[in-house]
Amino acid sequence: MELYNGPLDVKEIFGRWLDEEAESNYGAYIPFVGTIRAEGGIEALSFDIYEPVLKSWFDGWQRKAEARGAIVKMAHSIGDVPVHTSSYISAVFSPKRRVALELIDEFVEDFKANAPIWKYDVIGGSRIYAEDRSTPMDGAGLLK
Amino acid sequence: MELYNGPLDVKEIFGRWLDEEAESNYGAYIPFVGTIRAEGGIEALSFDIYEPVLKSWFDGWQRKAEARGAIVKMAHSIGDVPVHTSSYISAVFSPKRRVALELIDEFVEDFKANAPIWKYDVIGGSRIYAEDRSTPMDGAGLLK
Amino acid sequence: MIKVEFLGPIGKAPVEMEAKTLADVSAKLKEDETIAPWLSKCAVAVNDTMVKELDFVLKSGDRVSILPPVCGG
Amino acid sequence: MIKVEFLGPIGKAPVEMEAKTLADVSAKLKEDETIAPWLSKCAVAVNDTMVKELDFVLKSGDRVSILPPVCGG
Repeated sequence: MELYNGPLDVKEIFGRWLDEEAESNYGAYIPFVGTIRAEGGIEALSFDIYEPVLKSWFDGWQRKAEARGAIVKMAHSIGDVPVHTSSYISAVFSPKRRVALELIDEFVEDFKANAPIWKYDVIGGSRIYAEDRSTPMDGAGLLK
Repeated sequence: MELYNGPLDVKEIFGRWLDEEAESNYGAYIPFVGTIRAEGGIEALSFDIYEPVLKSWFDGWQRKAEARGAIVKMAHSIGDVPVHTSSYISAVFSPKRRVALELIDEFVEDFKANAPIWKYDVIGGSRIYAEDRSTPMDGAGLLK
Repeated sequence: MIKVEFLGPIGKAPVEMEAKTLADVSAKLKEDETIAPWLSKCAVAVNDTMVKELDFVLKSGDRVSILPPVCGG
Repeated sequence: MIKVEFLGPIGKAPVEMEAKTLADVSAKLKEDETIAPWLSKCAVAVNDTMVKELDFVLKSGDRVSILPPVCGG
Protein backbone atom coordinates (compact mmCIF):
# COMPACT_ATOMS: atom_id res chain seq x y z
CA MET A 1 0.00 0.00 0.00
CA GLU A 2 1.43 3.33 -1.11
CA LEU A 3 0.22 6.83 -0.22
CA TYR A 4 1.46 9.95 -2.03
CA ASN A 5 0.95 13.66 -1.58
CA GLY A 6 -0.77 14.94 -4.74
CA PRO A 7 -1.32 13.13 -8.07
CA LEU A 8 0.07 9.65 -8.72
CA ASP A 9 2.86 8.98 -11.18
CA VAL A 10 0.74 6.34 -12.90
CA LYS A 11 3.35 5.09 -15.38
CA GLU A 12 6.01 4.70 -12.69
CA ILE A 13 3.67 2.76 -10.39
CA PHE A 14 2.28 0.54 -13.18
CA GLY A 15 5.78 -0.28 -14.46
CA ARG A 16 7.28 -0.86 -11.03
CA TRP A 17 4.47 -3.26 -10.04
CA LEU A 18 4.95 -5.08 -13.36
CA ASP A 19 8.68 -5.42 -12.64
CA GLU A 20 8.11 -6.51 -9.02
CA GLU A 21 6.04 -9.49 -10.20
CA ALA A 22 7.95 -10.21 -13.43
CA GLU A 23 9.23 -13.54 -12.13
CA SER A 24 6.23 -14.47 -9.95
CA ASN A 25 4.55 -16.48 -12.73
CA TYR A 26 1.23 -14.64 -12.63
CA GLY A 27 -0.71 -14.88 -15.89
CA ALA A 28 -3.01 -11.90 -15.36
CA TYR A 29 -2.29 -8.35 -14.15
CA ILE A 30 -5.27 -6.01 -13.94
CA PRO A 31 -4.74 -2.47 -12.69
CA PHE A 32 -7.62 -0.05 -12.15
CA VAL A 33 -6.59 3.59 -12.66
CA GLY A 34 -8.89 6.30 -11.29
CA THR A 35 -8.57 9.74 -12.85
CA ILE A 36 -10.23 13.00 -11.77
CA ARG A 37 -12.98 13.97 -14.21
CA ALA A 38 -13.69 17.60 -15.08
CA GLU A 39 -17.28 18.05 -13.87
CA GLY A 40 -19.26 20.40 -11.68
CA GLY A 41 -16.72 23.18 -12.21
CA ILE A 42 -14.10 21.59 -9.96
CA GLU A 43 -10.40 22.41 -10.22
CA ALA A 44 -9.32 19.35 -8.29
CA LEU A 45 -10.48 16.76 -5.82
CA SER A 46 -8.84 16.57 -2.44
CA PHE A 47 -8.51 13.57 -0.12
CA ASP A 48 -8.12 12.89 3.60
CA ILE A 49 -7.00 9.39 4.57
CA TYR A 50 -7.04 7.66 7.93
CA GLU A 51 -4.03 5.47 7.39
CA PRO A 52 -4.21 2.96 10.30
CA VAL A 53 -7.70 1.74 9.35
CA LEU A 54 -6.84 1.84 5.62
CA LYS A 55 -3.85 -0.38 6.36
CA SER A 56 -6.04 -2.91 8.22
CA TRP A 57 -8.57 -2.86 5.40
CA PHE A 58 -5.81 -3.44 2.82
CA ASP A 59 -4.16 -6.22 4.87
CA GLY A 60 -7.53 -7.98 5.08
CA TRP A 61 -7.80 -7.87 1.28
CA GLN A 62 -4.25 -9.14 0.89
CA ARG A 63 -5.26 -12.19 2.93
CA LYS A 64 -8.45 -12.70 0.88
CA ALA A 65 -6.44 -12.46 -2.35
CA GLU A 66 -3.76 -14.88 -1.11
CA ALA A 67 -6.45 -17.43 -0.28
CA ARG A 68 -7.28 -17.39 -4.01
CA GLY A 69 -3.63 -17.54 -5.14
CA ALA A 70 -3.54 -13.84 -6.02
CA ILE A 71 -2.12 -10.61 -4.65
CA VAL A 72 -3.41 -7.03 -4.56
CA LYS A 73 -1.60 -3.71 -4.65
CA MET A 74 -2.85 -0.19 -4.06
CA ALA A 75 -1.73 3.42 -4.31
CA HIS A 76 -3.73 6.54 -3.39
CA SER A 77 -3.26 10.29 -3.20
CA ILE A 78 -3.51 12.51 -0.13
CA GLY A 79 -4.43 16.18 -0.59
CA ASP A 80 -5.23 17.93 -3.86
CA VAL A 81 -5.34 16.08 -7.19
CA PRO A 82 -6.05 18.29 -10.24
CA VAL A 83 -8.57 17.41 -12.94
CA HIS A 84 -7.24 14.87 -15.52
CA THR A 85 -4.61 13.51 -13.16
CA SER A 86 -4.93 10.27 -11.17
CA SER A 87 -5.60 9.73 -7.47
CA TYR A 88 -6.02 5.97 -7.28
CA ILE A 89 -4.52 2.77 -8.65
CA SER A 90 -5.32 -0.68 -7.42
CA ALA A 91 -4.25 -3.92 -9.04
CA VAL A 92 -4.63 -7.66 -8.91
CA PHE A 93 -2.04 -10.24 -10.01
CA SER A 94 -3.28 -13.80 -10.36
CA PRO A 95 -2.24 -17.01 -12.10
CA LYS A 96 -5.72 -17.20 -13.60
CA ARG A 97 -7.78 -14.76 -15.66
CA ARG A 98 -11.14 -15.55 -14.02
CA VAL A 99 -9.90 -14.96 -10.46
CA ALA A 100 -8.23 -11.71 -11.52
CA LEU A 101 -11.38 -10.33 -13.17
CA GLU A 102 -13.55 -11.20 -10.19
CA LEU A 103 -11.09 -9.92 -7.59
CA ILE A 104 -10.48 -6.53 -9.22
CA ASP A 105 -14.24 -5.91 -9.25
CA GLU A 106 -14.73 -6.92 -5.61
CA PHE A 107 -11.59 -5.09 -4.45
CA VAL A 108 -12.45 -1.80 -6.18
CA GLU A 109 -16.11 -1.89 -5.07
CA ASP A 110 -15.21 -2.63 -1.46
CA PHE A 111 -12.58 0.10 -1.63
CA LYS A 112 -15.28 2.61 -2.65
CA ALA A 113 -17.52 1.44 0.18
CA ASN A 114 -15.11 0.87 3.06
CA ALA A 115 -11.69 2.46 2.60
CA PRO A 116 -11.44 5.32 5.16
CA ILE A 117 -10.87 8.09 2.63
CA TRP A 118 -12.81 11.36 2.42
CA LYS A 119 -13.24 13.29 -0.78
CA TYR A 120 -13.64 17.04 -1.24
CA ASP A 121 -14.41 19.11 -4.32
CA VAL A 122 -11.95 21.98 -4.78
CA ILE A 123 -13.86 24.91 -6.26
CA GLY A 124 -12.58 28.47 -6.22
CA GLY A 125 -9.82 27.36 -3.88
CA SER A 126 -12.18 26.06 -1.19
CA ARG A 127 -12.59 22.44 -0.13
CA ILE A 128 -16.17 21.11 -0.01
CA TYR A 129 -16.94 17.62 1.37
CA ALA A 130 -18.41 15.44 -1.42
CA GLU A 131 -21.22 14.31 0.86
CA ASP A 132 -23.67 13.35 -1.89
CA ARG A 133 -21.15 10.92 -3.41
CA SER A 134 -20.02 9.42 -0.10
CA THR A 135 -21.11 6.08 1.36
CA PRO A 136 -21.55 5.18 5.05
CA MET A 137 -19.07 2.41 5.91
CA ASP A 138 -20.19 -1.08 6.95
CA GLY A 139 -21.51 -0.82 10.49
CA ALA A 140 -22.37 2.89 10.23
CA GLY A 141 -25.01 4.17 12.68
CA LEU A 142 -23.70 2.20 15.67
CA LEU A 143 -23.82 5.24 17.96
CA LYS A 144 -27.08 6.72 16.69
CA MET B 1 -6.03 -2.65 -32.43
CA GLU B 2 -2.29 -3.32 -32.50
CA LEU B 3 -0.45 -6.50 -33.52
CA TYR B 4 3.25 -7.04 -32.86
CA ASN B 5 5.76 -9.71 -33.76
CA GLY B 6 6.97 -11.25 -30.49
CA PRO B 7 6.42 -10.01 -26.91
CA LEU B 8 4.62 -6.75 -26.15
CA ASP B 9 6.37 -3.70 -24.74
CA VAL B 10 3.80 -3.51 -21.95
CA LYS B 11 5.01 -0.27 -20.35
CA GLU B 12 5.14 1.57 -23.68
CA ILE B 13 1.62 0.46 -24.64
CA PHE B 14 0.13 1.18 -21.19
CA GLY B 15 1.71 4.64 -21.09
CA ARG B 16 0.83 5.57 -24.65
CA TRP B 17 -2.82 4.59 -24.16
CA LEU B 18 -2.86 6.64 -20.93
CA ASP B 19 -1.48 9.64 -22.83
CA GLU B 20 -3.88 9.19 -25.76
CA GLU B 21 -6.88 9.53 -23.43
CA ALA B 22 -5.34 12.02 -20.97
CA GLU B 23 -7.76 14.79 -22.00
CA SER B 24 -10.77 12.57 -22.82
CA ASN B 25 -12.26 12.95 -19.32
CA TYR B 26 -12.55 9.23 -18.60
CA GLY B 27 -12.61 8.43 -14.88
CA ALA B 28 -11.61 4.77 -15.11
CA TYR B 29 -8.88 3.02 -17.10
CA ILE B 30 -8.63 -0.76 -16.70
CA PRO B 31 -6.00 -2.65 -18.66
CA PHE B 32 -5.76 -6.44 -18.61
CA VAL B 33 -2.20 -7.69 -19.13
CA GLY B 34 -1.73 -11.34 -20.09
CA THR B 35 1.69 -12.86 -19.38
CA ILE B 36 3.04 -16.27 -20.40
CA ARG B 37 3.25 -18.58 -17.39
CA ALA B 38 6.01 -21.12 -16.98
CA GLU B 39 4.11 -24.42 -16.93
CA GLY B 40 4.22 -27.77 -18.66
CA GLY B 41 7.87 -27.31 -19.57
CA ILE B 42 7.19 -24.71 -22.27
CA GLU B 43 9.83 -22.25 -23.46
CA ALA B 44 7.29 -19.95 -25.05
CA LEU B 45 3.79 -19.76 -26.45
CA SER B 46 3.33 -18.97 -30.11
CA PHE B 47 0.33 -17.36 -31.82
CA ASP B 48 -1.28 -17.31 -35.26
CA ILE B 49 -3.81 -14.54 -35.90
CA TYR B 50 -6.34 -14.14 -38.67
CA GLU B 51 -6.34 -10.38 -38.82
CA PRO B 52 -9.41 -9.57 -40.99
CA VAL B 53 -11.83 -11.41 -38.68
CA LEU B 54 -10.03 -10.13 -35.58
CA LYS B 55 -10.50 -6.58 -36.89
CA SER B 56 -14.26 -7.16 -37.39
CA TRP B 57 -14.54 -8.66 -33.93
CA PHE B 58 -12.70 -5.69 -32.41
CA ASP B 59 -14.74 -3.11 -34.37
CA GLY B 60 -17.91 -4.77 -33.07
CA TRP B 61 -16.66 -4.36 -29.49
CA GLN B 62 -15.70 -0.75 -30.14
CA ARG B 63 -19.33 -0.09 -31.11
CA LYS B 64 -20.66 -1.93 -28.04
CA ALA B 65 -18.32 0.08 -25.80
CA GLU B 66 -19.27 3.38 -27.42
CA ALA B 67 -22.96 2.64 -26.81
CA ARG B 68 -22.04 2.63 -23.09
CA GLY B 69 -19.90 5.79 -23.29
CA ALA B 70 -16.65 3.83 -23.18
CA ILE B 71 -13.84 2.78 -25.50
CA VAL B 72 -11.74 -0.37 -25.79
CA LYS B 73 -8.14 -0.89 -26.92
CA MET B 74 -6.24 -4.06 -27.66
CA ALA B 75 -2.73 -5.27 -28.48
CA HIS B 76 -1.63 -8.84 -29.20
CA SER B 77 1.51 -10.71 -30.21
CA ILE B 78 2.07 -12.79 -33.35
CA GLY B 79 4.64 -15.62 -33.27
CA ASP B 80 6.73 -16.69 -30.30
CA VAL B 81 6.37 -15.07 -26.85
CA PRO B 82 8.78 -16.40 -24.20
CA VAL B 83 7.76 -17.37 -20.68
CA HIS B 84 7.34 -14.36 -18.31
CA THR B 85 6.80 -11.89 -21.16
CA SER B 86 3.40 -10.60 -22.29
CA SER B 87 1.34 -11.47 -25.37
CA TYR B 88 -1.89 -9.61 -24.72
CA ILE B 89 -3.17 -6.30 -23.39
CA SER B 90 -6.72 -5.11 -23.63
CA ALA B 91 -8.16 -2.06 -21.93
CA VAL B 92 -11.35 -0.16 -21.24
CA PHE B 93 -11.66 3.58 -20.67
CA SER B 94 -14.98 4.77 -19.27
CA PRO B 95 -16.36 7.80 -17.46
CA LYS B 96 -17.78 5.46 -14.82
CA ARG B 97 -16.21 2.76 -12.66
CA ARG B 98 -19.13 0.30 -12.88
CA VAL B 99 -19.26 0.29 -16.69
CA ALA B 100 -15.48 -0.13 -16.88
CA LEU B 101 -15.43 -3.12 -14.51
CA GLU B 102 -18.26 -4.86 -16.35
CA LEU B 103 -16.88 -4.15 -19.82
CA ILE B 104 -13.35 -5.38 -19.14
CA ASP B 105 -14.78 -8.69 -17.92
CA GLU B 106 -17.09 -9.14 -20.92
CA PHE B 107 -14.44 -7.95 -23.40
CA VAL B 108 -11.70 -10.27 -22.10
CA GLU B 109 -14.02 -13.28 -21.85
CA ASP B 110 -15.39 -12.79 -25.36
CA PHE B 111 -11.84 -12.30 -26.60
CA LYS B 112 -10.88 -15.72 -25.19
CA ALA B 113 -13.94 -17.32 -26.80
CA ASN B 114 -14.13 -15.60 -30.18
CA ALA B 115 -10.97 -13.76 -31.23
CA PRO B 116 -9.47 -15.72 -34.17
CA ILE B 117 -6.14 -16.46 -32.53
CA TRP B 118 -4.48 -19.88 -32.27
CA LYS B 119 -2.08 -20.78 -29.51
CA TYR B 120 0.81 -23.25 -29.62
CA ASP B 121 3.13 -24.50 -26.90
CA VAL B 122 6.78 -24.18 -27.85
CA ILE B 123 8.65 -27.16 -26.36
CA GLY B 124 12.10 -28.25 -27.47
CA GLY B 125 11.81 -25.85 -30.38
CA SER B 126 8.64 -27.42 -31.81
CA ARG B 127 5.22 -25.81 -32.00
CA ILE B 128 2.30 -27.85 -30.61
CA TYR B 129 -1.33 -26.65 -30.99
CA ALA B 130 -2.83 -25.99 -27.52
CA GLU B 131 -5.94 -27.96 -28.44
CA ASP B 132 -6.99 -28.80 -24.88
CA ARG B 133 -7.08 -25.11 -23.92
CA SER B 134 -8.83 -23.93 -27.08
CA THR B 135 -12.52 -23.07 -27.45
CA PRO B 136 -14.73 -23.55 -30.53
CA MET B 137 -15.95 -20.13 -31.68
CA ASP B 138 -19.62 -19.11 -31.62
CA GLY B 139 -21.32 -20.97 -34.48
CA ALA B 140 -18.75 -23.77 -34.60
CA GLY B 141 -19.93 -27.04 -36.15
CA LEU B 142 -21.86 -25.39 -39.00
CA LEU B 143 -20.32 -27.69 -41.61
CA LYS B 144 -20.39 -30.90 -39.57
CA MET C 1 -10.75 8.31 30.58
CA ILE C 2 -10.99 7.58 26.84
CA LYS C 3 -10.42 9.81 23.85
CA VAL C 4 -12.87 10.33 20.97
CA GLU C 5 -11.57 11.65 17.64
CA PHE C 6 -13.60 12.83 14.65
CA LEU C 7 -12.21 11.97 11.23
CA GLY C 8 -12.39 13.59 7.81
CA PRO C 9 -14.99 16.29 7.25
CA ILE C 10 -16.50 16.34 10.75
CA GLY C 11 -13.96 18.99 11.68
CA LYS C 12 -14.08 18.81 15.44
CA ALA C 13 -11.18 18.54 17.87
CA PRO C 14 -10.84 15.29 19.88
CA VAL C 15 -12.65 15.10 23.22
CA GLU C 16 -11.90 13.10 26.36
CA MET C 17 -14.64 11.46 28.42
CA GLU C 18 -15.42 8.73 30.95
CA ALA C 19 -17.10 5.76 29.27
CA LYS C 20 -17.40 2.05 30.10
CA THR C 21 -18.81 0.98 26.73
CA LEU C 22 -19.57 2.48 23.35
CA ALA C 23 -23.15 2.95 24.54
CA ASP C 24 -21.81 5.52 27.00
CA VAL C 25 -19.94 7.25 24.19
CA SER C 26 -23.14 7.30 22.13
CA ALA C 27 -25.12 8.88 24.97
CA LYS C 28 -22.54 11.64 25.47
CA LEU C 29 -22.07 12.42 21.76
CA LYS C 30 -25.84 12.77 21.27
CA GLU C 31 -25.72 15.71 23.66
CA ASP C 32 -23.41 17.58 21.26
CA GLU C 33 -25.53 19.35 18.63
CA THR C 34 -22.68 19.54 16.12
CA ILE C 35 -22.00 15.80 16.36
CA ALA C 36 -25.45 14.24 16.83
CA PRO C 37 -26.49 14.62 13.14
CA TRP C 38 -23.40 12.66 12.03
CA LEU C 39 -24.01 9.62 14.23
CA SER C 40 -26.52 7.79 12.05
CA LYS C 41 -24.06 7.63 9.16
CA CYS C 42 -20.76 7.17 10.97
CA ALA C 43 -18.85 3.96 11.62
CA VAL C 44 -16.66 3.44 14.71
CA ALA C 45 -13.16 2.15 15.35
CA VAL C 46 -11.54 1.50 18.73
CA ASN C 47 -7.74 1.70 18.69
CA ASP C 48 -7.93 1.53 14.85
CA THR C 49 -10.00 -1.65 14.72
CA MET C 50 -13.53 -1.37 13.33
CA VAL C 51 -16.16 -2.23 15.97
CA LYS C 52 -19.81 -3.13 15.43
CA GLU C 53 -21.04 -3.88 18.99
CA LEU C 54 -22.55 -1.11 21.10
CA ASP C 55 -21.74 -3.01 24.32
CA PHE C 56 -18.02 -3.10 23.40
CA VAL C 57 -16.12 -2.56 26.66
CA LEU C 58 -13.65 0.33 26.80
CA LYS C 59 -10.65 0.69 29.05
CA SER C 60 -8.77 3.77 30.13
CA GLY C 61 -6.59 5.17 27.36
CA ASP C 62 -8.68 3.70 24.51
CA ARG C 63 -9.04 5.82 21.41
CA VAL C 64 -12.46 5.83 19.69
CA SER C 65 -12.57 7.08 16.08
CA ILE C 66 -15.74 8.33 14.42
CA LEU C 67 -15.62 7.69 10.64
CA PRO C 68 -18.07 9.60 8.42
CA PRO C 69 -19.20 8.41 4.92
CA VAL C 70 -16.27 7.69 2.62
CA CYS C 71 -15.48 8.16 -1.05
CA GLY C 72 -11.99 7.11 -2.06
CA GLY C 73 -10.79 6.68 -5.62
CA MET D 1 -15.56 -21.51 -58.33
CA ILE D 2 -15.00 -20.60 -54.68
CA LYS D 3 -11.91 -20.92 -52.53
CA VAL D 4 -11.76 -22.61 -49.11
CA GLU D 5 -8.90 -21.80 -46.74
CA PHE D 6 -7.98 -23.56 -43.50
CA LEU D 7 -6.76 -21.34 -40.69
CA GLY D 8 -4.40 -21.83 -37.77
CA PRO D 9 -3.40 -25.37 -36.83
CA ILE D 10 -5.35 -27.21 -39.55
CA GLY D 11 -2.28 -26.92 -41.74
CA LYS D 12 -3.78 -27.62 -45.15
CA ALA D 13 -3.36 -25.59 -48.34
CA PRO D 14 -6.43 -23.77 -49.72
CA VAL D 15 -8.67 -25.67 -52.13
CA GLU D 16 -10.95 -24.47 -54.92
CA MET D 17 -14.36 -26.03 -55.57
CA GLU D 18 -17.76 -25.50 -57.13
CA ALA D 19 -20.40 -24.76 -54.45
CA LYS D 20 -23.74 -22.94 -54.46
CA THR D 21 -24.15 -22.83 -50.69
CA LEU D 22 -22.18 -23.68 -47.56
CA ALA D 23 -24.07 -27.00 -47.51
CA ASP D 24 -22.22 -27.92 -50.71
CA VAL D 25 -18.92 -26.95 -49.07
CA SER D 26 -19.80 -29.12 -46.08
CA ALA D 27 -20.56 -32.13 -48.29
CA LYS D 28 -17.25 -31.81 -50.13
CA LEU D 29 -15.12 -31.24 -47.03
CA LYS D 30 -16.60 -34.34 -45.35
CA GLU D 31 -15.03 -36.40 -48.12
CA ASP D 32 -11.56 -35.24 -47.03
CA GLU D 33 -10.34 -37.48 -44.20
CA THR D 34 -7.86 -34.90 -42.90
CA ILE D 35 -10.53 -32.20 -42.69
CA ALA D 36 -13.67 -34.08 -41.65
CA PRO D 37 -12.64 -34.47 -37.97
CA TRP D 38 -12.22 -30.68 -37.65
CA LEU D 39 -15.69 -29.75 -38.93
CA SER D 40 -17.66 -30.27 -35.73
CA LYS D 41 -15.52 -27.73 -33.87
CA CYS D 42 -14.80 -25.17 -36.61
CA ALA D 43 -16.60 -21.89 -37.29
CA VAL D 44 -16.94 -20.41 -40.78
CA ALA D 45 -16.39 -16.99 -42.35
CA VAL D 46 -17.25 -15.96 -45.91
CA ASN D 47 -15.12 -13.11 -47.22
CA ASP D 48 -14.02 -12.46 -43.62
CA THR D 49 -17.53 -12.17 -42.18
CA MET D 50 -18.65 -14.87 -39.74
CA VAL D 51 -21.59 -16.89 -41.11
CA LYS D 52 -23.98 -19.12 -39.18
CA GLU D 53 -26.43 -20.30 -41.88
CA LEU D 54 -25.75 -23.49 -43.82
CA ASP D 55 -27.95 -22.29 -46.72
CA PHE D 56 -25.79 -19.18 -47.13
CA VAL D 57 -25.52 -18.59 -50.91
CA LEU D 58 -22.04 -18.38 -52.41
CA LYS D 59 -20.99 -16.63 -55.59
CA SER D 60 -17.99 -17.21 -57.78
CA GLY D 61 -14.83 -15.82 -56.25
CA ASP D 62 -16.06 -16.07 -52.64
CA ARG D 63 -13.51 -17.02 -50.03
CA VAL D 64 -14.64 -19.42 -47.27
CA SER D 65 -12.46 -19.60 -44.13
CA ILE D 66 -12.53 -22.54 -41.72
CA LEU D 67 -11.67 -21.38 -38.18
CA PRO D 68 -10.65 -24.04 -35.63
CA PRO D 69 -10.96 -23.60 -31.81
CA VAL D 70 -9.23 -20.45 -30.57
CA CYS D 71 -7.17 -19.45 -27.57
CA GLY D 72 -5.88 -15.89 -27.65
CA GLY D 73 -4.38 -14.06 -24.72
